[in-house]
Amino acid sequence: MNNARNNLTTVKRTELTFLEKLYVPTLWSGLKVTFRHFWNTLFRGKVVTMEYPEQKWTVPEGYRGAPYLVKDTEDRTKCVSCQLCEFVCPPKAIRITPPGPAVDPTTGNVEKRPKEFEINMLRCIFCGFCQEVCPEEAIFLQKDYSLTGVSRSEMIYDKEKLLALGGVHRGPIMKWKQKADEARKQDAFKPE
Amino acid sequence: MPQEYRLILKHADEPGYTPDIECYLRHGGYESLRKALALAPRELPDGKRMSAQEQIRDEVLKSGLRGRGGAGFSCGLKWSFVDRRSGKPIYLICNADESEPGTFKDRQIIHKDPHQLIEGMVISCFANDVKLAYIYIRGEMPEGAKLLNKAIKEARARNFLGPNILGSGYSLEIHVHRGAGAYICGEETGLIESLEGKRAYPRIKPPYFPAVLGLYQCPTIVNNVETLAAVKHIVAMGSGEYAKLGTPNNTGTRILSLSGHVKRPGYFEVEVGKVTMGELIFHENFGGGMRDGRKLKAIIPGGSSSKVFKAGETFKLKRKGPDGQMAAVDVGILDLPYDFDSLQQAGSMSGSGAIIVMDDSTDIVEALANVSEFYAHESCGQCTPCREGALWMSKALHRMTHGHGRKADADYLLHIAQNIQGRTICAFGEACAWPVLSFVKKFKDEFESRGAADEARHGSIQGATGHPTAASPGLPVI
Amino acid sequence: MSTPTTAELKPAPPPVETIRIKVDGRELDVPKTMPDWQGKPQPTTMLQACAMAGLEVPHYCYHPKLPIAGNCRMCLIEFGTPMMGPDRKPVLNEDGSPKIARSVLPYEPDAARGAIACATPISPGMELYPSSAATKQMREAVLESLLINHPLDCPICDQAGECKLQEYSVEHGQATSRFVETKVHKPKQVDLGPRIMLDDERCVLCTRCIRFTRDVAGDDALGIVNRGSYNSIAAYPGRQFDNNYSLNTVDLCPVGALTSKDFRFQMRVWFLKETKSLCATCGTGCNITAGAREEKLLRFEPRQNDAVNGPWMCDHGRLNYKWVQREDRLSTVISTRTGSGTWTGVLAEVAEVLRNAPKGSVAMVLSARQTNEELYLLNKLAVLCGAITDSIAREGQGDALLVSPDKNPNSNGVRLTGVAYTEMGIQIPKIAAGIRNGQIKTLVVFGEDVTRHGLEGDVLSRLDHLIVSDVLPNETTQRAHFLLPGCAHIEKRGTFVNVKGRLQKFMKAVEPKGDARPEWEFLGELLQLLGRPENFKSLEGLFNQMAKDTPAFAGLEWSRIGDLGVNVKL
Amino acid sequence: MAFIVPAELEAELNELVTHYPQKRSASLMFLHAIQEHFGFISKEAAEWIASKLDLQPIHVWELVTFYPMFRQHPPGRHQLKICRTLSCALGGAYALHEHFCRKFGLDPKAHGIQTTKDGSFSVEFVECLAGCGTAPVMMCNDEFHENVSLSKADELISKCQ
Repeated sequence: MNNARNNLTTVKRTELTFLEKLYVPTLWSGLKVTFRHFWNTLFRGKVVTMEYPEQKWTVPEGYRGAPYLVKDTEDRTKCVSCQLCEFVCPPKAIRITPPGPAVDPTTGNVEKRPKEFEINMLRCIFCGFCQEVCPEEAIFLQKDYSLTGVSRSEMIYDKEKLLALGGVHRGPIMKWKQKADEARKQDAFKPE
Repeated sequence: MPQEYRLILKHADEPGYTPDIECYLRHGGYESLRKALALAPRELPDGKRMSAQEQIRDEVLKSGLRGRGGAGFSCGLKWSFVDRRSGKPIYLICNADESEPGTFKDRQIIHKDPHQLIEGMVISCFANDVKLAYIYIRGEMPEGAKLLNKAIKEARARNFLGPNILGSGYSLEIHVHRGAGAYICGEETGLIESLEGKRAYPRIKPPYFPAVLGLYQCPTIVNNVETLAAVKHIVAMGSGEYAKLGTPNNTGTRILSLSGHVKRPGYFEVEVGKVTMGELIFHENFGGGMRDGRKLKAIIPGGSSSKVFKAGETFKLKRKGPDGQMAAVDVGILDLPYDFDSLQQAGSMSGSGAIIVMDDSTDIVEALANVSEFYAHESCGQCTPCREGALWMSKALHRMTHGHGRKADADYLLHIAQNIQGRTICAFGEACAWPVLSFVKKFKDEFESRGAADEARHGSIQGATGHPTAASPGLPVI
Repeated sequence: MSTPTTAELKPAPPPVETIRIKVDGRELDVPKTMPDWQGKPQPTTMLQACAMAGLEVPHYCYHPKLPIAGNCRMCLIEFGTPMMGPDRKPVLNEDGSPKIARSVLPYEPDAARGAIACATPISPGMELYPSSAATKQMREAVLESLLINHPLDCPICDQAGECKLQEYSVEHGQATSRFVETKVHKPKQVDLGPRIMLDDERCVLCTRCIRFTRDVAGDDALGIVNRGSYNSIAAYPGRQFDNNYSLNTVDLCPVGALTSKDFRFQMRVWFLKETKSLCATCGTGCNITAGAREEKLLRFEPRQNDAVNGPWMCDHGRLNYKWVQREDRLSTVISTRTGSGTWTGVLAEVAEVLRNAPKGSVAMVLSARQTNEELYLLNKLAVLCGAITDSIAREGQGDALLVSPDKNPNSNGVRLTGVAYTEMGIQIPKIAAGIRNGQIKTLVVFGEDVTRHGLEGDVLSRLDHLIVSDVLPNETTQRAHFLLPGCAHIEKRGTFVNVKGRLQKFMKAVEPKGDARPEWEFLGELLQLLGRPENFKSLEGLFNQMAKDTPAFAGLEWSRIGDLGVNVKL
Repeated sequence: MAFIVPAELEAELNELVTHYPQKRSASLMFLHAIQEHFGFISKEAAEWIASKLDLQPIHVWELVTFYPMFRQHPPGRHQLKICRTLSCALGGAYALHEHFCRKFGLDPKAHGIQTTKDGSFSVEFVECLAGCGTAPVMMCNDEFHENVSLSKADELISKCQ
């Protein structure tokens, strides 16, 4: 404790010089930027703004836009309602209603789908935790950044909307299908 | 000149020798039983009295008889562990579940001379105050079970069995119980569970040592067929005479089962330790050398669960030198005396006395895959390492023998096997791990080159194949 | 008599014989024997010794309340025993301490040999190494084996979050598996019985379920079929696993092989708010943990209390929670006289009625499902009004394990608080007669449908005032002039006394619906309106006050009851 | 289909029970006897045994599925069991198995039990039959055959037919 206190050093704030106190040079350097853009736009045709929303910005790779649900290449919802995203979501924007015990036997041994999946886009902070935590690669932050609506309830996206916006994920992971195929090939026990 | 010494199988292969009781009696049968029952209590110098039973037990201990089933544990010591104060009945079970691959000696005794086994059993039961004994015979020997049942009936008719045997006041019942195709029933606690009508799951020890908590939670003795037959001869000739056979600490005779690529496979009864491995394989009195002029490649010395020997191996054995001091001597594999201790010192075991010989045409990977499939099929599945590991090894070897090996598979197999041995409820863990450990360690180049060749052909694979031949053939689907 | 917690204060037990051992190098004296699953003394095991040293040995098949199986091999630990010379005397180190022989494989003296801690007894001088590198390696290997054929379907597995396979994999497992073969596939979604679903692929074959149902529940319904790696838990084809204790196997299952059909897929366990409560289905008073999310009850699980239910509870009690949040649940306070719908208004009216009621014109039927505190206040009210009180006995089928034939959770509370002295329901005919002959004009009913217990509709219609408090609608509540919506016990705090005289408290798991309030709250207000201001501000205060006034509870305080309750003198 | 155990068999079974201090022990012998008589263990048979020995049906079912000798489905009239373990494999058991399979039009790669369409033969690999010295060995129903060459195998088939 003592040691730490003895080690404290006081950093003195540097006094501003007379010129700096005038603020005029700083103002001037700022205006220089403004004038440069003014000049470039007016005479050299270099445009730095765009006419949104007619024109839209192309977002770079890895941009974190709105999270949507995806389907696999066989048109099945990838989400199995494990609720990890709901758990990890910092602003608590995700809300999942897990299903009852209804099973869809056509999908191998996946036994679970979300009955309802809602993301409150007003709460979402686009942090990407949901995508990172998802064990099924079922939710991705996509490039959508312009989310609008006329009411709060409209900004709560439900499962249908999220799936429609999310599209198809062409990733190679089809683990449930592989599991079912593997089981069918086995001698000793076959499902169905 | 090395030759057989026939004690137990003395008459078995004689022309005209039949398994019925008349024939057995003609050859001096049940004389040892009469002798045992007639033993009078002996006064000891310290004034204590030694009952007839104690005398027989003492004889068996002094004879140095070691169990012929696999572990080679002293029979007399095993009997001495039996809890005789519990007040519970003591049971004796004859382990005739001969299922170690390579072994077929008990079959000879049961089929050719069943009364010898019965006599040995009655004496052993008498010595241990057993009133009820079972012969647990493997299911695959229906003929043997019939013969034994017949023999028991005959013996009962002549009062060698049943109430008040030969007027001695001692009563005994023996029943034949048939297994149904499970190797694990050879493990004594697994056998006991099976005899109780359950799945043959070996019991945890402690606390379920058969000598204390065996069949129906009563003290129980489980002995191999050959061991019990030997008891008869110990009583007949006395422990001193018996101990003169064989070599010190490896007394008596043993029936060895020789199979594989030799000219003359078969069973041979020899004095323990008097014959070397090389003589067994090459001498004309025994194996007669390799088939088709091939060269020796590997020997499995004591049933498929024992560790394999590679041709040309040498071992450091402790031997008494000319000066009487113990010294380490280099012994080649063919000069290895076939006894319990030498094989153990050589890093393997004599197990059930089953020698499987492989010549240089043998694909060692295929051979191990065959053995591993056996153990994957026979694992009872009670405890984790063996349940999962046995099939895992079998799957990996199946993959290797089906053209999808990897160079790394040698270490992969060692890794699995090392995690099984010593971690399971019963010795099956070792039984399934040892072949893999020894085959892979001693023939590592073959495993690696095969894997490397496959990789060169396919590129490195990640679990490409299934296991299309189920490791449990005929496994029921429910 | 000043300390009623007598059951806890037994005379000091005789000194126990101990064994000195070392755990991870630390010397420790442990008792020579410890109770086994049935409570009989057995030699202390390595696992128990490690627990005493504060080290948890991971395990799957071992359960303190089940016979030992020793099949999972997860609890393997390295150990050493004092070395013995040929003269059977301990070999000593140079410093005079006994030399320890580490357990090694007999045929490979460099490799450590483990012993299963769950079944191996300790011996004097033994050293246990539950944290050694060899022990760690054994655990890693067993976990690898368990995981190679596991489906790894945690995202859809209900056990995720409370799964021992997950927990141990993180704690003791290795990051990667070498397994490259195909997995063994086994039956999934096996319908074992009306309440249980089985997934054989997830099963680690610890056989806890088999041992439980065979040795505890006495219904030998489960077994293992097939062999080796294909071993699968199963009931006999066509036979239902449906005994009244079957759901305990779901709790016992260390993985997600056995799941409750009722709770399956309803909610991930990490979202559940867990509350210590009691089962109110019968007089046994099994301790439970209630799981709820956002005021929705989702499951009951037993909470271990060896004085009452051990770690078990019956299926009937476990599933007996759905009525609490039924749609038609009473949630509005009603006075049919003025049509008032507020607590202040209705309570004032009720107070008015009771104040003006002549002595002997009031009767009360109070349920043995109310808490002690409520019964205490109601009894006070009864004394104030000079009312005749009684309760309703509820007899049913019991069993040898946990289910009590007394279907009231608090019959003893009714007796101890003085609502009914001996036989419950003995006064009901007297009350009926009183109403018929016009002597009784006001009836207060708490938590019972009296029309089914001797006070039929035509009797009730003779009353001037019928004051009813209940949770669910019934004929009595329909006839009520004043309806005071109460709470199920899971929605409030309080205490019950079970059939064996154990006083146990319970906590509030969910909020009541609508206007419904804990009865003790509005009863306190009612007494105040009747000019008997009470001192308590909280349930704790109320309990402490009751304990002072009630001989059976003398000396008790809320803070001293503890989670497992105390015995009181009946 | 009603499951009826003939009186003689039942008497034999009743005698078996007396061999053991505990009834349950007889279950393996019961299964053998029932299988010998009916050819396989049906569900009804398992239930019958269970009730006879005061057991739960699952106890019997545990055994039927554990011990490979017990069948849940009727096998062929002649059951050929070929030992596939090491000594026999070295002695040519795989060729023998393949020979049988080709003869009967069965899959030579399958190790488990396969029955011909007409139900006359079933072929399967079994583990060690304890006849390693006379490899390859096999069993035809309860008969043990040693040194089974391919020609000997053909003889065996024709004898069965």
